[in-house]
Amino acid sequence: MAMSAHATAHTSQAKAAELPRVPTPAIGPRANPYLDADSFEGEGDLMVLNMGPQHPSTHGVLRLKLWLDGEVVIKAVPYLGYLHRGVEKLLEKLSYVQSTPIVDKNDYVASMTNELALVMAFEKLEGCEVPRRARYLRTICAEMQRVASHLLWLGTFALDMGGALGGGTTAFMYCLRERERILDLFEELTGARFHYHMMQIGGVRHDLPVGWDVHMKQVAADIRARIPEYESMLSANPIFRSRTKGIGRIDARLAMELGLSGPNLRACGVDFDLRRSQPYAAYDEIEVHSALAYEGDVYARYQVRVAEMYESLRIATALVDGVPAGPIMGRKPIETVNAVKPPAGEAYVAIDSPRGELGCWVVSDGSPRPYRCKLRPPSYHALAALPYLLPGTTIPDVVVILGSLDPIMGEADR
Amino acid sequence: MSVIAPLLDALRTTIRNLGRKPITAMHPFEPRTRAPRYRQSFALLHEANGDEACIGCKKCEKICPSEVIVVGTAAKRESPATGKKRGWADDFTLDLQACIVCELCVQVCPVDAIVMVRVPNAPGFEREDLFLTMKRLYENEALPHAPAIGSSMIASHNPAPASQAQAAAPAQEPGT
Amino acid sequence: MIGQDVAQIAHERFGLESGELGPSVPRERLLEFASALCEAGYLYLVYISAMHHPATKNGEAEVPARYTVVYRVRDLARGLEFPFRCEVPLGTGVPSVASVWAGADWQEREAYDLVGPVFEGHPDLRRIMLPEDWEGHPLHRDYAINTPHHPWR
Amino acid sequence: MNVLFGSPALHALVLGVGIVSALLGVTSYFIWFERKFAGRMQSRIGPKHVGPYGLLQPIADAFKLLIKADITPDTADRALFNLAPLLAVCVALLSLAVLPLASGLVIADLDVGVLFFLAAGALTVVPTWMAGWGSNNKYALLGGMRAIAQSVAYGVPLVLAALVPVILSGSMKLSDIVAAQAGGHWFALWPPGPGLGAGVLFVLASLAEGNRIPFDIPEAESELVSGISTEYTGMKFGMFYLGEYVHSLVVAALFVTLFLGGYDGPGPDVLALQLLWFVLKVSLVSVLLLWVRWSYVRLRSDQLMTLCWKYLLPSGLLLVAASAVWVWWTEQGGSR
Repeated sequence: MAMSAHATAHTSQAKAAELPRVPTPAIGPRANPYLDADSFEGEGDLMVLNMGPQHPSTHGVLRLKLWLDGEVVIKAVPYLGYLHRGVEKLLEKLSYVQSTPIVDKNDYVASMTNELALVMAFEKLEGCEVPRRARYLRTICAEMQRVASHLLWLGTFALDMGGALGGGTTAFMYCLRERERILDLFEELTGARFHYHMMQIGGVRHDLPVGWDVHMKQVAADIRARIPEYESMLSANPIFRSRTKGIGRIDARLAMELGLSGPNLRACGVDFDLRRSQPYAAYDEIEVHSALAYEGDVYARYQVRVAEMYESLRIATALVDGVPAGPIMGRKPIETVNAVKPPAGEAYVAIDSPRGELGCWVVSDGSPRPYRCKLRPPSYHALAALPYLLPGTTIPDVVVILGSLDPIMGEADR
Repeated sequence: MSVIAPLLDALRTTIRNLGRKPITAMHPFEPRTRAPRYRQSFALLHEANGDEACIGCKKCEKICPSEVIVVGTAAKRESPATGKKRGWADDFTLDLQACIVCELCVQVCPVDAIVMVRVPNAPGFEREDLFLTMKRLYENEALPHAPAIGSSMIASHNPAPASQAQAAAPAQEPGT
Repeated sequence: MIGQDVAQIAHERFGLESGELGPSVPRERLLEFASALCEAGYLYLVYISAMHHPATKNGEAEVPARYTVVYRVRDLARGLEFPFRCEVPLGTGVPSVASVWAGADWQEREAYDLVGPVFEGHPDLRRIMLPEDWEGHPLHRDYAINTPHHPWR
Repeated sequence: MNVLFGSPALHALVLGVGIVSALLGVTSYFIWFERKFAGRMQSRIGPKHVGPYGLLQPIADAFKLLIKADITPDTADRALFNLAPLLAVCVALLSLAVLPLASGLVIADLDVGVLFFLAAGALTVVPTWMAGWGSNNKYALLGGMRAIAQSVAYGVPLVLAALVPVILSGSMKLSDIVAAQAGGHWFALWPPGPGLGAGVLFVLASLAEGNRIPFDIPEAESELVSGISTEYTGMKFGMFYLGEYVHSLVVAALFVTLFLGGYDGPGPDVLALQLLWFVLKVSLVSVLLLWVRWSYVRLRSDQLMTLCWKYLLPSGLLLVAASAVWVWWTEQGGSR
């Protein structure tokens, strides 16, 4: 299990990209997202229900316009933009140096990975090398962030189906209890609990404090011991299973066309993981097993995320032992606002954030500000699946399906 | 039984947690211990000889992504302590309401004048309460501040061989 | 990794040269090109985005303002990516590829909303981020960051 | 009829006022206990600041709800909207009338006591639907729809479950049912099978019929915002809240009466001891219900219907048949 870091740390040879196992899917039956709800033939009229933007279960400020026949959804149209802050326009105005802390606020439960994607795109544009120590730190941070993000997801997901006055809250509190310890770790490392500003073009901003590795391993071991407890409340529970099995099923072909990624894609049986197919940071030095499920339903997505927590803890624990000595920055320190001036060009870099493929496409014209910087948020693509998933389900399922896709509106709306 | 057993399992988990110690932190009634690097509010520092450290170079004002820092640069004049001619800031304001706590201003400060303090700014009833004037920034100097000051941060970022030893064995941080 | 098989298809069937940024597909043949990609196994749509280039003067010749719509697709089974782009002058529509990849629907809506190119044949081309009565497209290069707008309701 | 104070009317008045006010007091501290209990279960502390151990929290809460703005939506049906919370509490309290707390300590010991509380239980849907319809809110409407479906469905297994002790004791009078269990012959324990099964069925069905947690599908915060009580503010909301907890306690009390021997317990038959036993049993059952409530997620509304019609109803019929067979067999064999 935990051999990888030690075994491969000496060799340091980039591992050849693995080829993923991907089904070759045909187009199956799909709900029609462009259905004309007025032409619905049934008894009486359809009720139009606006779910959100102020609704406890829309994970932020998503608005779903639902056409209901009784409680059955006939048509669903998501409306975004309630959290649109014009981040892409803002990135055109800010310099490369300034933009890192800004994207922290996009996916506010997994800030580390936001910074990582952006910074890696800038580094590719600039052509700067990242030292090995910085790459290790980046990987550890990203994996711990994944655990924190999945814990929050698990908690809110239980809340979605259990309600605020029942077992859902209990699972939620347990998850937050453990997540808090990861935030404590990040506080020790970066000085902040949510918006870290840890990554920096060329490396990382903060080196490991004394004793951090011991603390981290302790936290990882504790969380690993606690995850079975959450599972005991959910995984085998017949109520939970009946709420999630066969609900919100998405086939691999549709998932690919919509650009679903990360756990949402791997729950459809598509074994694609950017950490293995395009290893970045230190993932080329450690073996990554991506969790896989085949049903494509809500329960499969739940299984994948829970399995990913174990795997991320393993990766982070294995790496923290083998952090090599060396500098944490690969370029000269950033001391002015216009310190980074990449040559004209374009770059696209994608990483596997807790929610899936988080990409950054950046165009430079040689000035210290990006000419165009597009972020590819996985949540936006996941939400695009809603018009296909929701028709035919009932309101309780709407909440569960939405929760299972794990959207973060700050990231989808940008 | 495959239905009953998991249901009992959930009950067992909850009753087991009933016996665990609560983790509630009674903030703000009991102070929380914060990590040394914890960053909350800001302070301006004096030099050892009693001079104000800020030279009014406006680097922090320029790099601030949310444009919350405004520095008023004064004319160069002699320092009362050393007698050397140097730059001064005659005004320095920082609007905490819009600050995103990115620490970039600390990183770029060439004279280690601005630092982040570990103690949060006390909540206020007016917008002015979150507006740090130069006077309040110097008053904050007494508060425990994060170990990262501009020069030490830049030194740790330097990929030159000299800093490698430091990176491998980080020094004990103050204020732990 | 760039998919060389499609680069070959682009070269042989469409006569396009693809560098690091991918080929620039003429808008008349964009849909045909997208279908060919889909048939070649590139089922995964990574993103569609666009950028706006204002009119510039290149010496004597004036380069008119134009949109660049960029696409990136991926073959998950082989881990291959393929970017391509389509350049159109302002005021000209771009054919929608929503019939090829279902996910292009929202991607094109976003590109239209923020940058401005109109996608022809899109099933439901509405604004997605901004309110429906918003004026202008914020990611236009000439859209100043402090452009006044109606107060948000 | 056993009368403690002069005339039956005076008896009912004194006891009624006494028991209802005692119950309201108990309910508010039951809420305090639940918050502490759930808090500790979730690694939290629970109420802490108002009074020692947060003991004054229920009073502070009630006071807060009283001084909150009372909003009635413009489009609401004012009469229904304002009446619903009041009715919710009243209906929840109704079943108390036939509940024997100790030997002779009962407001009205009706000969058809079981029938009375079944009727009162069936009424709980009325305020719920009034709130759902009167709020003129789509979420409230959906909640009301669910409430009706649920109430109608779960009324059937509830009747079947209540029939089991009636058959076993041969009376619909609650004091007779308790008397039949005297000396430890609790129906939950003896005869083995039908009694305990019917007890579980009774609790499930009566909680579901009253749309109470953990079957609060008409409220379903995560789906319907707050369901029927979405538009309610201040004390009107507080009354729904109160009604909910009163109902939970009454259900526990009825369960104890029908299946756990009511006030029966070891020791001499003095009033104080009987009351103690009764309170003890009700507390135990309530804590058990709380434990279950804070451990499980919620079923979907249609799955709840499936549970009722496909599983609870047949098992209810089976239990009734089994208890009938038991009674017939004991009478035949004269095994007593």
